[in-house]
Amino acid sequence: MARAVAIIGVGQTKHGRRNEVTYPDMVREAVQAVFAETGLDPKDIDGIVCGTMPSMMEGVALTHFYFADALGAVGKPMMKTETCGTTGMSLAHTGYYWVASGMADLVLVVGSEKMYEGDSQATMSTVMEPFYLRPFLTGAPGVFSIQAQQWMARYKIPEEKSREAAAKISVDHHRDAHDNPYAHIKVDLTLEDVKNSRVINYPIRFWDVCPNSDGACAVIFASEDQAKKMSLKPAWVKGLGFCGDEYWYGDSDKVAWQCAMIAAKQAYDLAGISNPRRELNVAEIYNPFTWIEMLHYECFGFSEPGRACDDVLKGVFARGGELPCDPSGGVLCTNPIGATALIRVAETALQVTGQAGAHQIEGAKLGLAHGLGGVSQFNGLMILGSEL
Amino acid sequence: MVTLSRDGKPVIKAEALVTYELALGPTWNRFFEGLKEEKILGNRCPRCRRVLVPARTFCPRCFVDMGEWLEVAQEGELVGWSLTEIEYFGMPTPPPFVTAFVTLDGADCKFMHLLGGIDLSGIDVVRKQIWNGMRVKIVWNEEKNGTIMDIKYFAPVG
Amino acid sequence: MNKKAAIVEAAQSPGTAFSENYLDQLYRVCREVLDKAGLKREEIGTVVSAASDVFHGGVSCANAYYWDSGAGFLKSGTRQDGESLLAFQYGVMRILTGHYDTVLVLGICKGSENPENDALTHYFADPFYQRQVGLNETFAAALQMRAYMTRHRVSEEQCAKVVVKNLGNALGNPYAHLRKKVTVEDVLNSPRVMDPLKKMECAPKSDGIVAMVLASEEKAEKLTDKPVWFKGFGSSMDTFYLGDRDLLDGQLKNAAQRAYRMAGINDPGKEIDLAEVTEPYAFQELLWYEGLGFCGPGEGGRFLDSGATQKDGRLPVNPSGGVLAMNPYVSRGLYRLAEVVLQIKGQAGERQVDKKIKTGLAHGTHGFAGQFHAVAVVGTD
Amino acid sequence: MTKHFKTLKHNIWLPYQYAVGPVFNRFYEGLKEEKIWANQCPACSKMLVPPRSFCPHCSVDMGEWVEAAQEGKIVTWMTANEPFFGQPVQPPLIGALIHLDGTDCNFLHLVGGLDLNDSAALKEKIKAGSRVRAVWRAEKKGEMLDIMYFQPIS
Repeated sequence: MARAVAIIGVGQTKHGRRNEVTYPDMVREAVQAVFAETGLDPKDIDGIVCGTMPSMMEGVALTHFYFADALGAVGKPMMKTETCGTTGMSLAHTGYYWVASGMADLVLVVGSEKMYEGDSQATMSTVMEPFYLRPFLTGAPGVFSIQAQQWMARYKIPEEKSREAAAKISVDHHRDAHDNPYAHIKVDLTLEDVKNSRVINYPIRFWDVCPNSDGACAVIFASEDQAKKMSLKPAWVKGLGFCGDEYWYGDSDKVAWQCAMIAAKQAYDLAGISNPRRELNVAEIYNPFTWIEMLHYECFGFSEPGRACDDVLKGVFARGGELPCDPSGGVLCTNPIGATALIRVAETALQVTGQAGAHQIEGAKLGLAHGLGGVSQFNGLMILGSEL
Repeated sequence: MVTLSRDGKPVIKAEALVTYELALGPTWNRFFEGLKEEKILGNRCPRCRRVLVPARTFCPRCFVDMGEWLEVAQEGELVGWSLTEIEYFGMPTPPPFVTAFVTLDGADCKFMHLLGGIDLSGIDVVRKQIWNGMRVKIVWNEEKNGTIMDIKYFAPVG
Repeated sequence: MNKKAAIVEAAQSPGTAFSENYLDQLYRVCREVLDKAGLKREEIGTVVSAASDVFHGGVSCANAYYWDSGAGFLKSGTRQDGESLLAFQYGVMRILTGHYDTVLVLGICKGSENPENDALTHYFADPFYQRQVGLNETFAAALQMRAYMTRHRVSEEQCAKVVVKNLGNALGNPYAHLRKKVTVEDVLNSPRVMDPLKKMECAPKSDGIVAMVLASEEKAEKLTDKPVWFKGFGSSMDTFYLGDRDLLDGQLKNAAQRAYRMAGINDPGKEIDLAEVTEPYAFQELLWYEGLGFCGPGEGGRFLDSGATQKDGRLPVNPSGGVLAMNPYVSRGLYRLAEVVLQIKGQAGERQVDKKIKTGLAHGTHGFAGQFHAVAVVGTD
Repeated sequence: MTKHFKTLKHNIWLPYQYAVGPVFNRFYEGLKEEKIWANQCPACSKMLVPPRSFCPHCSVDMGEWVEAAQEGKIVTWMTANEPFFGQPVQPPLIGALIHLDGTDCNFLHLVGGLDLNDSAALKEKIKAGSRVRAVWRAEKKGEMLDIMYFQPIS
């Protein structure tokens, strides 16, 4: 395998409605946080990777020009990675490969989004081409509601049961978010609150859906030499995977979802994981919708096909359960899209290095971070561990 | 000019409008010509034998040119649907509407359009009228422009 | 870990507006490069593409839309936004780690589907300051050209000669968008759209899809008897606001030095045999000669006059016709590299230069007045 | 231009609401009072205009606010002769980088207040080093064009 690579520090902004600062200033907040955390400064950095959602979302095209100063990128090599919702994970992959290839020793990776500056639903409809799909697919909830229905139909999951499990996920995550100082939405909900909330796209209701957030996340990737030189707790990259489906939403099976399964297998193979449910201690699943989180439990081998609801209801994935998922509150509580999957990576790094604070999963040594994107089309993963 | 956002912070409001012009190419062209004649055209991959609709130039999996063109059925099975009631900026289809995800008889992929001919006044009303697994058929608009909206919608059969 | 990476094959589409659907055209170029390399789609390890959402027909999340056409079904992949040479860098990175033995690298832009490039570059500007003053790429380039003329006494004739050279070279390039014989007078008499820039000194808006197969050393030697080896890469970013920068002493020097250091090049003027540079505005080719170290500061005009960069010169620059002859905005950097590869392989047809090319350089730039530069060095050993 | 093949035209039409933040907000407030604010980097001492929240060179928070001079000299300029997308005013127009006295960067704005069709006069008055002074719009909106343009002074 390639050179060993570690994450040696992460920085996040406070996520939420951030109309009080300009976009570059918000990006800089995350950059300053990771420099404060690691004791490094811009002159130590060999390269910078940044990314967001499409320019249509930002209202500024090719934002790396605009953010150059805020990133401390002046005079530095840069890359800009964007793959839709998976952007944050693809950013982490770029940072990883830059270091693993030997072309850089310290790479700063930054993902960001200011969703209150644009119109996320209107932007999402521009992801659909105008010949065929654009008039029918209404942003992410429409896409995912259809996927959720297919999943329930395939495995004959009673609607009531999946509703109950989805509601439990929502209640748990929103409670967990209280322990995450950076989370956006922190509320105390009951199962009834979720089940009686407004329908967005059936069966998905208001509390099954992630919010719009402003926020940024910064992560520093380091070579083995650099990581060992610094007195920081490194989270080692043990494996990574990425896989993409056809663009045409009707072409592939979104239930026994090959692109999710293949991406996971790539990561597990590199990390030497054969039984993810037993070997992983924590996972940060990209869960913009409660049902989609359950679908991923199955595709990633945490649950048998069609059995994720049962496992959720048994508490397998709750804090204190067998494999806690999204102890940070996940995407369901915080969603600055271009940063979202990178936050999954950052949170996993905090967990496996024992630095997650109030939402720490005790003894976590091996964790999985996930990103989802495209027209429910891309899955990307990164496995992080406390040991080289 | 600076105005205040809903939470009282200074913001600059703006709208961006840019126009793009996309080449249809022969495959979309033939598919849309078919719609004008009330035909749904698909084509078959010579390697994996799947029938894809709308018709394609190449098979995404086998990465070879598609083969024989054929007309697929105008009836099929509803496999997913979604009711949209909330309007957002610049939405191409005014709500409420139901998006239908349908396997047309004889096709090896799913096709997407609207579902109509039903009462759309709220999710509870809609749920009583449609369900996954039900049969639906294509209803055509009288006036054809060679676009995807030449199809009016899918309607329940019977 | 793989020690080396090579470009095995390259394929490109022509710059004139093509009537085919963009996805189909991308599929054809991918097919062509895979067939040339003798690879099936299934055999490609990973796909690294470059595209930009605003320069992408108004379909955002570009990589989602073209995933199938780019041979991506059930593959690992990623996308670079902006400068397409970065997709090459990333492809090389993926090979060097040993995770993949082959990478398909794509640069994608169908300019004929987009509004004027400057309607889009206007959105590079921040909404608070530069956008309110109307800044776009040509606006910024015109300011840069005037500064160049003022400080270094570069003449309008020298700038016009770049157009004469490059469009003349394009006559031998069947893929070029603009192919015509022009004189210095033609250029100087073309409308002064954004003075001092004349219309003919500004690159057109072109279609252009380019694909390359990269491979590890072991694999490359199986796939081709003429591998073109990766030797060095460098990039550098400048400050955002135009007024904060010295427009004539930008980041190209930094980017080039990084690439030269990696490639072990000490005297680029002597060791580089051929270069393809990104010159969306004629005078920039002269300025980039300086940044690349082909001549000293302020000497770009005289370097051109010396004839060194002509097709039969000591250091031919843009024998393909460059970006002035063809400007698929996003993929233009990767086109430069594809042209260098063809020259090194001796497969450049009518535009093949009349000497052996051992080491070639490809340059890409994006942003106002060259805010960002990338330089790739490749060669026969 | 009409194409010889079939195409589909479509619009991307999207709304934005850009957060201004305290620095630009104060700068815009200054424009309303016919003041051009700048601020200084505590590390490199550079005086930057418009003011910033942080120094692009040193990455540190900016320090003291100072009113910049409304006069300076032209560093470089261009003339737009045809209409273009996003034009601030109807062309012909002159865009310029102007070095305001006492600052350490160049300020992007327009040059005007003279007959733009009189090329001899332009050649005479618009040069690198020509002195210019800000001319204010009567009705202020708190935006860049509250300064109408910079006019050459003899």
